[in-house]
Amino acid sequence: DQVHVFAAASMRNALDAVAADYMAKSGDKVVISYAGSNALARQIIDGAPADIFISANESWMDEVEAAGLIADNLRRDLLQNTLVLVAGDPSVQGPVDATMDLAGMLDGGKLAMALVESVPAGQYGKAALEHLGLWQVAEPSVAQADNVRAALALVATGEAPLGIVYATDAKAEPRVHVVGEFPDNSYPPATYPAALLTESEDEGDRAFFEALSGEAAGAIFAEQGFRVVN
Amino acid sequence: MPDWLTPQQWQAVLLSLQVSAVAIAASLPLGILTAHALARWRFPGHALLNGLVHLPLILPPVVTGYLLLLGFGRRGIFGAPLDEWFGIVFAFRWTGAALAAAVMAFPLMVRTIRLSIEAVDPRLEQAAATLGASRGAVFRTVTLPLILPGIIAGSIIGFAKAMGEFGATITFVSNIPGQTQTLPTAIYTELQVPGTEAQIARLVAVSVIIAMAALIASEWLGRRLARRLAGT
Amino acid sequence: MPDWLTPQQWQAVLLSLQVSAVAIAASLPLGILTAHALARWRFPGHALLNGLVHLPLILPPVVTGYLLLLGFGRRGIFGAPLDEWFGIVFAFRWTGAALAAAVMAFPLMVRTIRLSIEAVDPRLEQAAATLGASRGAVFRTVTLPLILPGIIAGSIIGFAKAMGEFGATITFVSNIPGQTQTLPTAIYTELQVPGTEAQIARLVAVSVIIAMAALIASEWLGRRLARRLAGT
Amino acid sequence: MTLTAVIRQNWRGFAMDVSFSARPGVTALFGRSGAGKTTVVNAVAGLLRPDFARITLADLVLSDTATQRFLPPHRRRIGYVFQDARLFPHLSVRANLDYGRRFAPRAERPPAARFDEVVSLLGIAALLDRRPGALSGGEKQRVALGRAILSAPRLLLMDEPLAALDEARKAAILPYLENLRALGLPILYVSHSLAEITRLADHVVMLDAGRVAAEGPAARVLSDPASAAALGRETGALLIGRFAGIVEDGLALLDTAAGALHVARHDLPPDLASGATVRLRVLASDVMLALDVPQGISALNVLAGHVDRIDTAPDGSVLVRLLLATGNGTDPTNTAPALLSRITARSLRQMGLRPGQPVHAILKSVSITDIAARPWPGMAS
Amino acid sequence: MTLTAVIRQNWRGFAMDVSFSARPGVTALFGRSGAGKTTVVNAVAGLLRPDFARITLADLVLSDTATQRFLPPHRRRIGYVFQDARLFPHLSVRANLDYGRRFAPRAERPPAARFDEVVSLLGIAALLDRRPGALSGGEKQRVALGRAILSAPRLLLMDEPLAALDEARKAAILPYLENLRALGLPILYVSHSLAEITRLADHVVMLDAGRVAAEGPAARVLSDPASAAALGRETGALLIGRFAGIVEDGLALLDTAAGALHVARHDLPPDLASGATVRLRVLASDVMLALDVPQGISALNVLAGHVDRIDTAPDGSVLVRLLLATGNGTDPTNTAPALLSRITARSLRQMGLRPGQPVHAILKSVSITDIAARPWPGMAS
Ligand SMILES: Nc1ncnc2c1ncn2[C@@H]1O[C@H](COP(=O)(O)OP(=O)(O)OP(=O)(O)O)[C@@H](O)[C@H]1O
Ligand SMILES: Nc1ncnc2c1ncn2[C@@H]1O[C@H](COP(=O)(O)OP(=O)(O)OP(=O)(O)O)[C@@H](O)[C@H]1O
Ligand code: MOO
Ligand SMILES: [Mg+2]
Ligand SMILES: [Mg+2]
Repeated sequence: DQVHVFAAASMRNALDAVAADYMAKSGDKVVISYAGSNALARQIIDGAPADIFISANESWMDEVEAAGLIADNLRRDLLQNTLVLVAGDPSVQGPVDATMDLAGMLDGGKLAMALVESVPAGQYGKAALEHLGLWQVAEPSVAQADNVRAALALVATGEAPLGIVYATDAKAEPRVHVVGEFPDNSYPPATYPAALLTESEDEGDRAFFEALSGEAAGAIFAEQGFRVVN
Repeated sequence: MPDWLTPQQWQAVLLSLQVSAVAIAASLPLGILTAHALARWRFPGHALLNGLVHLPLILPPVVTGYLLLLGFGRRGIFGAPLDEWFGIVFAFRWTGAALAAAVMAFPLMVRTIRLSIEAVDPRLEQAAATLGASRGAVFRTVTLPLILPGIIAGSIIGFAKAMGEFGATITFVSNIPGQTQTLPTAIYTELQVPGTEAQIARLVAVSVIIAMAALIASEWLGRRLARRLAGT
Repeated sequence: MPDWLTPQQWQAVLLSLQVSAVAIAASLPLGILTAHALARWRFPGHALLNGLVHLPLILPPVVTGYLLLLGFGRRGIFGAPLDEWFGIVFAFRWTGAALAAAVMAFPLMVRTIRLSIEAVDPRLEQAAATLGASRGAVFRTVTLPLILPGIIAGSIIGFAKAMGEFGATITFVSNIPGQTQTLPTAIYTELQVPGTEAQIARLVAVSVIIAMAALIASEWLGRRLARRLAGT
Repeated sequence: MTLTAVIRQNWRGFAMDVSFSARPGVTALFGRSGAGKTTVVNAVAGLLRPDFARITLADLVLSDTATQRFLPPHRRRIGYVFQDARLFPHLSVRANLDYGRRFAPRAERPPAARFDEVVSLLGIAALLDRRPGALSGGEKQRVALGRAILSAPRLLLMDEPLAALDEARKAAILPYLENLRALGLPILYVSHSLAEITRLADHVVMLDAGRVAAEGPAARVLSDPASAAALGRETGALLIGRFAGIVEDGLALLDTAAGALHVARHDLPPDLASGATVRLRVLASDVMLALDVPQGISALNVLAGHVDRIDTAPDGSVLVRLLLATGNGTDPTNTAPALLSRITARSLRQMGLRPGQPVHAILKSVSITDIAARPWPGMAS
Repeated sequence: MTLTAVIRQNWRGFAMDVSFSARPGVTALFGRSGAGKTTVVNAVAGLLRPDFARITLADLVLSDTATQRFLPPHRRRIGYVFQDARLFPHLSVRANLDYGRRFAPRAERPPAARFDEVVSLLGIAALLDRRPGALSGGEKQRVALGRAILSAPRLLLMDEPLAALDEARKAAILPYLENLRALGLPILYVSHSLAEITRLADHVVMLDAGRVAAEGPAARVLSDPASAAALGRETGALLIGRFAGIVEDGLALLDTAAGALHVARHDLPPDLASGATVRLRVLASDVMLALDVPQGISALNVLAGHVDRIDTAPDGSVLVRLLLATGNGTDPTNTAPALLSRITARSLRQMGLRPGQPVHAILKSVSITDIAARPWPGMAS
């Protein structure tokens, strides 16, 4: 009767809209738990009553899959996000590429990112900077936040002049502006895989899972700044 | 209910109240017992018990949450037998949120109560013993009434902590609206996406109002008790 | 140092110790003052102060972290003038981590100390006054020594909390290895990636050992003080 | 039911080594401040575990360090009036008084009438609904006394229970404590006041710096010229007699082994039965000596006897012990009745007193102030 | 420096309304348990803010509810010996004794020799390095006494400071307290013990249920037959005289307005100067009456006088007030010397006493037990 979705917290705005739209159309009820992908994955492995899992990265989805909790062939890459460089000061302009004068733009300030070893946005950001040959310059100045949203807040409050966040986040924060997108090839695709879990028992679960890849959902995701896979 | 919170958020407020109240009420007897043991008994393992009680304070809440998941999750070493034999399930239920809140509030409660037990003049307990009161009776009739202010203080600080508890809860029982989504996890959800400052402010205001009400009530109670003890 | 922790992790351990110790030492005087005001003075705004002190307990730590950022960040309402006039900067410094730890530990410290002030027999303070001691002298020479066990208990519980504090710290000063990366942040970082259970266990073990040592030391001190007061 | 106690305890600067026994009736612990009185009482109560102790009540072992037996305080059934009152601050005066009741065996619980009696005797009826916090010093002490008495104890320990009370209140309570002796329990009574001890004690244990300096029946220890140093101005003798009845104008007649004595009627309990045993304390300084029977003086009591012994005190005063000619009264202790008289060396010389000389002792009736009327278990055996 | 106090306080079940003043010297607050003594002392100390109070020391206002002035306790410079000792548990005995010193003005701080003197007088030298927790009741009280005295106060408040002490210790401390009078401060002294009050008090305020029942110079209040009801057996008279010197064999001679009196030498302070003023209390029950001068008795003191007044007490005993024939001594108060004698109604009848009749009072020298030798500020004005 109810669809239980465990979803990465950063998807909240988009996924809430998708779910509201779906519920209005189908009459089914969708209940979404937002938390860090890592916490959700561990909970699912421990037997959480989730029907659908949407992770912000591949590795935690891999863990869940390894635990044998994904229904056959029902894992798919749902969305991709774009990594952008943001600044609080509107005069900061750039192309975001290997020629960028990162040190000059920082001017002794910090570069806000999500945790570079553990949170996907941070990992992608680090990969991108490495690819552009800027990591050496950036590393001493990186301030790693708990999550993308916190990194964004550091820029929004003027604490850090620059930050690396997802395009989806930058879009919703009026106090920052996008300096530029990182080149697509500079980091691995920031993919959000979704999976129908073995826990799911009825058609409703499956219907919502399919709806996530549907057109209506795709429109909403795109509007929020995501790139829809397929 | 005013519509400046969504129904789901109101639900989280009510659940938080329920979870915190149940967590404190249910753990209070054990808290008093533990405080008494730590304050007045000498036994091997005293330091160990003391350490164990403080553990949730020392560890990052998320770690406590994971340990709870390992211990009291559906497949946990205590969780599985509890479910099988008594049908008690914590995993992903509000009871689990209460367990997490209780565990996190426990060290605060015990510390506070213990301090007030240590402040009880042992000569009064001796007087009670000479009048025929057994250890248990002394505790019930003398120690317990005298530490009432400490118990109230401990419960309130525990309640406040339970109302604010987030890391262990979301890690242990996740953030399921209507079932395990408490006020702090609701705030967390808002915090994850930009542009939700107003919502967050409202939720925080509700938190603060509830906690202030509890604090004022406890101050009032405490002052009444103090006046009674002074005899005037 | 054994190599079962990376050098960076050892650094986090040391930084955690430093941050917690400084946080408690620096906030203790204010904590004692606040506890005394709440316990013994009647003034308008009593309830407000009490509420304010408890706020970090009630709010999810992340919210406290954001509020700190707003207040004590480089552009914060207190942060900006502090920087400009005194050159005191908290943002992205270990001092900021200490501030966050102090704020989070404050309610626990104050509650504990306040309770022990309330347990001091006011008749002893009266006796000191008749002997010529002013309010301040009474506090210094009678109240303060008598609440030493409470101050120790409050400091230890505050220290333990500071050692475990994570949410407010990472939000306020983020996670800069060698500058603001504390033990709990290190643990949190490990928690984010799969397959790091062994590392996490080691870090947790270090946490627990430090906290246990502090607890045992405080128990020992407390017992010594109690014996002195009993006069035997 | 006899209490026996051997207690040894060493603290820095204080060593205790005492051994005594207390039969039913009142055993007074008497000694200077710091002599160890409270320590003894605490050991008996089980609040202190001394280095060495063997304490028994009848055949019940209370403490025995040799066999490691130690009956916990709450199973000793003691009523302990503490030197500091130790009232329960959270309970009303009434609840304090009732506290011990609920723990007493049902059959032994004092009836409600007893409660009312104790309350009115102690003058605390108006305080019943108050909390102890703001009681006066004496009020606290009275409530503590009532609390111990109402707990139906098998053993009463009283540590200076009347020290904080005024004379009038003491005078009202003392007869009541006397009556407690009828319960047949051993009562350990700590006091600095010789008047109280004379009044109440059957047996006296004098403590000095942690040791027993003198021990024995009250009449002997207190009348012993050897105790004079410890008692100072309070030295005197105990006489035992029977109440013979009221003569007119407020005078009562007592038959003692030394002859008839007149005392003020109001010094005796109002409901004293004719023939009741009575004892009285006559201070050495209240006894004058005369060679002939004096005439026309206001003193009604002149007893004949002879000088037994003359001691000169270090301070130069003289203590004369008289053995009295036996009258028609009987002393249950069957010892010759004696009196002590303290006189000056000049009087001694002027009167030319020497042992064996016949002499008259002159007592003002009203100077016989300490009179105890009561059953006499301690003396009977 | 005079203390004046008007205090009104209402509590449920207790109403206080007193007004009195205390000049330099000792003013005794005397009254039954619960009469309000501690309440008065607390109001003077500033620990209680009564409903109404006007309390001044010389021209310094301590409390005045009318003008809302209230000097905080620490600026009153009082030395308060509490009924409960209230020692600081975290400080050693030495530090307790020293506590007040540091707050006293530098010039008034008692010198080290004073400290040693007080310590040895109180017998607490062995306790200096201990903490108060495990002291005996009397030891605590002695330390509290020392602590107050050593704080260099301008006003001493003592709430039953000697209640927990044995007679010997009291006897040692009393002369010292007497000497404190030489400091010229007002001392408020609460006690139940008439002996202490006789010894120390210049002025007596008798409290009864929150009111002043009698107030005045000690000699008058304590010798007043009207006080007999309150004093009971302790009724007596005060005589004032001069120390005339030592006669042989341990006797001293005092010149009083009523004639020469012999007292035991050891009852007087050892270093008493010839001519020093001395006062002594003679209990009514210690005075025998004789129509003729008796012969061959051990009493050395026989004073001539005549019956002034005869009162029959409610208990049937008779209180006779004698006016003594004036001897060669002088009484600084210039009132005719009087004695009280308590006799039985039978003696009254047998002797046929009536007012105006000549009579002899017989006092055993050694029964004059309360002797105070000291400067006499209270009586001088
Ligand atoms: N726990 C203890 N440690 C060290 N000394 C102690 C302890 N308890 C009592 N004493 C000492 O033992 C002695 C006897 O104490 P106790 O209380 O028995 O005296 P007491 O006879 O009751 O005196 P008081 O009449 O003053 O109450 C005192 O000198 C006291 O200081
Ligand atoms: N705060 C208070 N509230 C109500 N009643 C009080 C308060 N303080 C004292 N009393 C009452 O006032 C009366 C006088 O008390 P106080 O302590 O002055 O007596 P006291 O003369 O010192 O007696 P004691 O000799 O027993 O110490 C007592 O009946 C007491 O119970
Ligand atoms: O869900 Mo996340 O917020 O980037 O892990
Ligand atoms: Mg004692
Ligand atoms: Mg009093």
